[in-house]
Amino acid sequence: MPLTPERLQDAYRQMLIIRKFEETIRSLYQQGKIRGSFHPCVGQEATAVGGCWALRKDDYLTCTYRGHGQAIAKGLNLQAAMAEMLGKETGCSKGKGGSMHFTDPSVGLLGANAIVAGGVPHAAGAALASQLQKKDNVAIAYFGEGAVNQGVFLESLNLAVIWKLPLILVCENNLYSEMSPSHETTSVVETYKRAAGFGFEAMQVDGNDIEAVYNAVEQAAARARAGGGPTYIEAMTYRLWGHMMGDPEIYRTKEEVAKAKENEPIVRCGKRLIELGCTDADLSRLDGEAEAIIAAALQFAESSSAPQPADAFTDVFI
Amino acid sequence: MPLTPERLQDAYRQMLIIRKFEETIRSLYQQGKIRGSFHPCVGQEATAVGGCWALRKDDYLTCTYRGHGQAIAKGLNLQAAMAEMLGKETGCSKGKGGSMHFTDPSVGLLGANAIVAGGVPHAAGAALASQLQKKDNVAIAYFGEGAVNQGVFLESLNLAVIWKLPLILVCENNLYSEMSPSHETTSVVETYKRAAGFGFEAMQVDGNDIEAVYNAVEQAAARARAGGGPTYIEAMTYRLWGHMMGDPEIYRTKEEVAKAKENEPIVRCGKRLIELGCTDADLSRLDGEAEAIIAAALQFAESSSAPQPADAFTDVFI
Amino acid sequence: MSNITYAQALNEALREEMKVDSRVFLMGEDIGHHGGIFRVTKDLIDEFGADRVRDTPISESSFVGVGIGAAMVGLRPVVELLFMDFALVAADQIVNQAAKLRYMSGGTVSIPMVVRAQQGGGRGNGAQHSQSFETWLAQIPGLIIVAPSTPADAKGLLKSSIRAGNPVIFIEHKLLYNIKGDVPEGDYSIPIGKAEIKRDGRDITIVSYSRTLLFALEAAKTLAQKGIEAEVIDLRTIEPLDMNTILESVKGTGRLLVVHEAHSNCGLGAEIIARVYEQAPDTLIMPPRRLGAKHVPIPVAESLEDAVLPQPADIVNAVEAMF
Amino acid sequence: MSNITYAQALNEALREEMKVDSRVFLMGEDIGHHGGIFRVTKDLIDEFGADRVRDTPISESSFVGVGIGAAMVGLRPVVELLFMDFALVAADQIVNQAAKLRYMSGGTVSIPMVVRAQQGGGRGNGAQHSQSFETWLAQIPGLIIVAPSTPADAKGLLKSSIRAGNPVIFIEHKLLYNIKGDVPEGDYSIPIGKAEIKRDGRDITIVSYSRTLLFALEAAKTLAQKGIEAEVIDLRTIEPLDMNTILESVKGTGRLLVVHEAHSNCGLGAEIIARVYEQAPDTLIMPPRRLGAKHVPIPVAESLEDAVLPQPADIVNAVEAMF
Ligand SMILES: Cc1ncc(C[n+]2csc(CCOP(=O)(O)OP(=O)(O)O)c2C)c(N)n1
Ligand SMILES: Cc1ncc(C[n+]2csc(CCOP(=O)(O)OP(=O)(O)O)c2C)c(N)n1
Ligand SMILES: [Mg+2]
Ligand SMILES: [Mg+2]
Repeated sequence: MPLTPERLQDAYRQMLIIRKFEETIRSLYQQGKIRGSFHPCVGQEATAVGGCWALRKDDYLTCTYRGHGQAIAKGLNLQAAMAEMLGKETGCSKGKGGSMHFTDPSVGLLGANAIVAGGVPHAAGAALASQLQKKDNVAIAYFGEGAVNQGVFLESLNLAVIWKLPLILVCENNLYSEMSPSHETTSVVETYKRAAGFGFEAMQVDGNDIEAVYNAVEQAAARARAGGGPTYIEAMTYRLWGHMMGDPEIYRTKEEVAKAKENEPIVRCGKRLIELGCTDADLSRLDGEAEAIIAAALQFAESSSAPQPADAFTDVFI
Repeated sequence: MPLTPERLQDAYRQMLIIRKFEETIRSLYQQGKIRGSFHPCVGQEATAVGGCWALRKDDYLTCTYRGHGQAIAKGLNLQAAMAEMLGKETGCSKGKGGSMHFTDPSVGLLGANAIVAGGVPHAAGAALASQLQKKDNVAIAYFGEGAVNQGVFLESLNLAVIWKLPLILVCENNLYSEMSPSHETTSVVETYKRAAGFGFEAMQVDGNDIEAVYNAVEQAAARARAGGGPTYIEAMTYRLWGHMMGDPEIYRTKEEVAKAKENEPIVRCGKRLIELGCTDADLSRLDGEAEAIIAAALQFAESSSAPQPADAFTDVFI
Repeated sequence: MSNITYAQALNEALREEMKVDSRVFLMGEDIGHHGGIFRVTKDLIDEFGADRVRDTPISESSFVGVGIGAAMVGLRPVVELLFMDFALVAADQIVNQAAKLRYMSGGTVSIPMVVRAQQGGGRGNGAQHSQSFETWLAQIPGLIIVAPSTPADAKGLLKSSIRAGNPVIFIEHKLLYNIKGDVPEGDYSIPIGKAEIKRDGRDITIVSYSRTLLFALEAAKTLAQKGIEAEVIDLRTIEPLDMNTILESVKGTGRLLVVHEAHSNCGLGAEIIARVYEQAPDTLIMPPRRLGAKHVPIPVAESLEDAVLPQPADIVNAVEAMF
Repeated sequence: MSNITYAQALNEALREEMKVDSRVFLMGEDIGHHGGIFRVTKDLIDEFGADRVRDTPISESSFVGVGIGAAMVGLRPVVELLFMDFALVAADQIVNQAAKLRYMSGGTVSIPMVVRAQQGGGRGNGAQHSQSFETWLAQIPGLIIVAPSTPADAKGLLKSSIRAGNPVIFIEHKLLYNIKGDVPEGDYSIPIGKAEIKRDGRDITIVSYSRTLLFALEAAKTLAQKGIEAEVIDLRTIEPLDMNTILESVKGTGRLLVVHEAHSNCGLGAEIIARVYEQAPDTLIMPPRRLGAKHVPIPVAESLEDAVLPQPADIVNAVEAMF
């Protein structure tokens, strides 16, 4: 069932929340308040919200260092997410995991991963568990197009097909892997074709069209729940910012980025909502709501305490 | 240029030598004279001889624990090979490598490997070196159909294509990987199709037909030398013995093995030679020559000494 | 009690745990109808089906990762690596993932997974099939590592490992599978983290585990004939280390030799020696010693392999040199 | 002499070696036009072209293996892993292949390959991007391991590593890249296997390397103000270990502290302590100590990471406790 106009408004706000989350992190990073690296997902909000909103809360998700949007769309508490970025004890991982390891099993988020493709087999494992226990939960794994050249990813393609796992693989193809154009390092640039070569049900969708992503994942999930096995969805998108903070972006032109902005998911969704009868005032209201939510999360995070040194020694084993 | 009738006779004898080598090892193994595991290539002699004879001595080869035949066909000294099996100081690796690690760079043999797919990137590396140095050597890597699910193998498919390496990949598809039928663990049973999905020039050949293998590899080599890039050849074959000594072979019937014997490469090559005008006496003569060569190798190996304990501590670094 | 092999004891542990806990399932190469190259999973497929005794492709990295995912959502996978050496193709999933996910999540997920593998030399399997990896893995926080030397310990520790709720690397030895011993029938467990004194002695403490534990016991017999009574401690668990049992023993003997098949360099021998000096520097009456594989890959020929791996006679010699 | 950063020194070494030896080529992720995330390969592509400064897909296992194959037939690849942590996805190629192929071939092949990677914590990069792997790798016979702490050592050791003819793991540290130092211009090399005394002292020997070497020097200053003169040895090479320099120093000081960022357990500290007792048991006037990361994964928050990784103040405290 496609997103209703009302749900689409919510989804628009959700994308705005994600965008503003990343903007806030950038500014905190520039203030020197964030440790480590930060890999923004700005421009890729539609794959996150479209995909995660097509699933249930008790479905499973794994994602990457660029997965803030997916984690939030799946239901990760925003305050805990913001606090984690600032390394606070109230963070979703108590300051231990940071930007690249958002995790919250209570919303099905089994973990973001800092190893390219590292989380893909975990989603497959969750899918296997569901199948073994005759449950109908599905698992979704997000990864970039650069990940399709990593061994564990390719091994997992084979496993998912032979075991008919209720697994949805979403490749966010943003054209670049770090500072390199991916077509220079990937033999078959349409990654969905490679997956098809493993026997996957595989397709390409416009990843900046939230409804297209939503529909594709919803259908894949229905198929998976019915025992029809895995689906591979290559969502064509674009990251509007650099690979990480500090990326000089020598590998692309300003014009290319400017052009991509015309097609970016939030602007597009806004236009679509207007088509569906929303007013500019409606959109502003949604923007304001998102703004307030982020402001509250920031306030929470900034007023939280840093973890105690002794906390470093807990949470290794149960 | 296809094999001439004369060369085919030589190739027939070469296959017999390999067969008798393995038969001798089996008997030595049963006498308790061989340590470790032994993975016979009986039934797969045509892929070995057909492939390696289509190449030059200065082309490169990597193979697996089941690669005695390929090593011998590429030119590995038989006496050194036999001595290595018996762990003698005159062995090709001075008793350090044993059955699974035959190596002799003087004939292009960069090494057999005991890790499934472990040697595939080495062949790719040798091919890259050839390309970088503007030489026209090619590299060939042999592996089983079970290897197509190992990460490093799949990664190497991509690399070979994007770098257009002068590389020939020969999959000896003998239907089983250890004690499991490979179709149960591989999503696309025709492995050449998976390779094609990576952009490989890929084909299937009758691996028990030595001329078919020879022609396929010769053409692939010509293409590679001309800068045309890599080729994937899936050679359909059958291992007539178990995975290794001691394999109870519960995964297949005696009938299946008996039927496969009708199609085995040495018998077939013999028939072909008769068609081409050889007599039974010619074949017996070739058999006798092979027998004598193996007997001499055995004699050499048995009369060689075991390595000295102190030899254990050499050959780590140059 | 029944007198069964180490392999059979492991098989019993798996069978019993699978019976009482439907969350337990197995993955590995040829573990189904073939019952595993070393017969540890023999016949289990008949009782529990191919879903729970699951043959895998040769994709160690992926299927260890699948185990992790299944564990995170509540199952209890027992994943078999055919040879410990193949942990290297799955190293990222073991070290970067299984060992760290709980910590990185602030304790919100856990990984109740056992990775079983046999390791070690002595059979001429060559450098890629004869390694011992416990000291590498002991460096990784987040892994529990056990390495039983007897059938009874093997069964009891495998049960504890499956129930541990944490990632456990369960180390078997290819040359222990056919060793027989008395094993309690039915359910019992051996606690993780508890060493056992396998032989009492007053003159020297020999610490070992896995196959070299048997060498140590053999050496102790020889030494007894020469008037040296060795106390032999079987660590059983490598991580966490039971230093109490070691220190208690060393307090009595004043001498310490650690023996393992893993390479000496940065090995458990060095670790135990360093800890003794940290925790009880005054107990030793002479410098401690350790004995491990020499610093070369494991060769195939018998004369070479014996020179590289510690042998019972080497233990005797090392001990005698301390008196 | 020019005063340049550690990263620039490495860049010079690569440039100079590539100029004089056409067999040298580079592989890694984003090392081409981007010049490497840490700028070590900056501008090299302009001078040597994309063939010899080769961007790779995210396929560490395969491209390390490609390096091995190219090395076996006579080239001299220098392979970059973006983070040492990614050695785990290439572990089979490093440990089962690069380290063993020469030995298993009876010396008929050799692998003149360098694998470069930066490692370590201190930047909040989290558990999968902050590890130190030298002690794991030191357990593997067949690998040479170097870990320079200064720009001059970095340049000289990288040159020696490329020329070594053997597989070398060349360990950099993410927080050393911007450190400046005087570096000889043009060709020179620092021998593999030679430690250097970076500070003379008579009271205690502190052995370290890589980033914690700088911490040791900092601590030595503080200690000097308290009347303790520490001799600080920079190992520079981890394997083979230069025990002579250590023993010589300990003979003079009678006290030993080993400091490293890698986890303590089965670490180099333990190894050096064990060797001192093996090779010169009477030199120590009190039990030696080692200081490494505590046994938990590396956390992100500063308060946590500082508690886990050894800090200069921890060195001061550890030394003071020995007096
Ligand atoms: C195994 C491994 N190799 C390399 C890296 C370094 N790295 C981090 S992100 C990245 C690029 C990934 O590109 P892609 O998969 O397209 O995802 P994107 O960043 O574009 O979302 C690389 C190489 C890593 N994290 N893990
Ligand atoms: C990485 C790795 N995993 C598992 C093994 C154990 N193993 C040895 S041979 C083999 C089967 C390989 O099958 P296939 O590739 O079809 O080759 P074949 O033996 O049939 O020639 C397996 C699983 C190994 N050597 N390396
Ligand atoms: Mg990308
Ligand atoms: Mg096969």
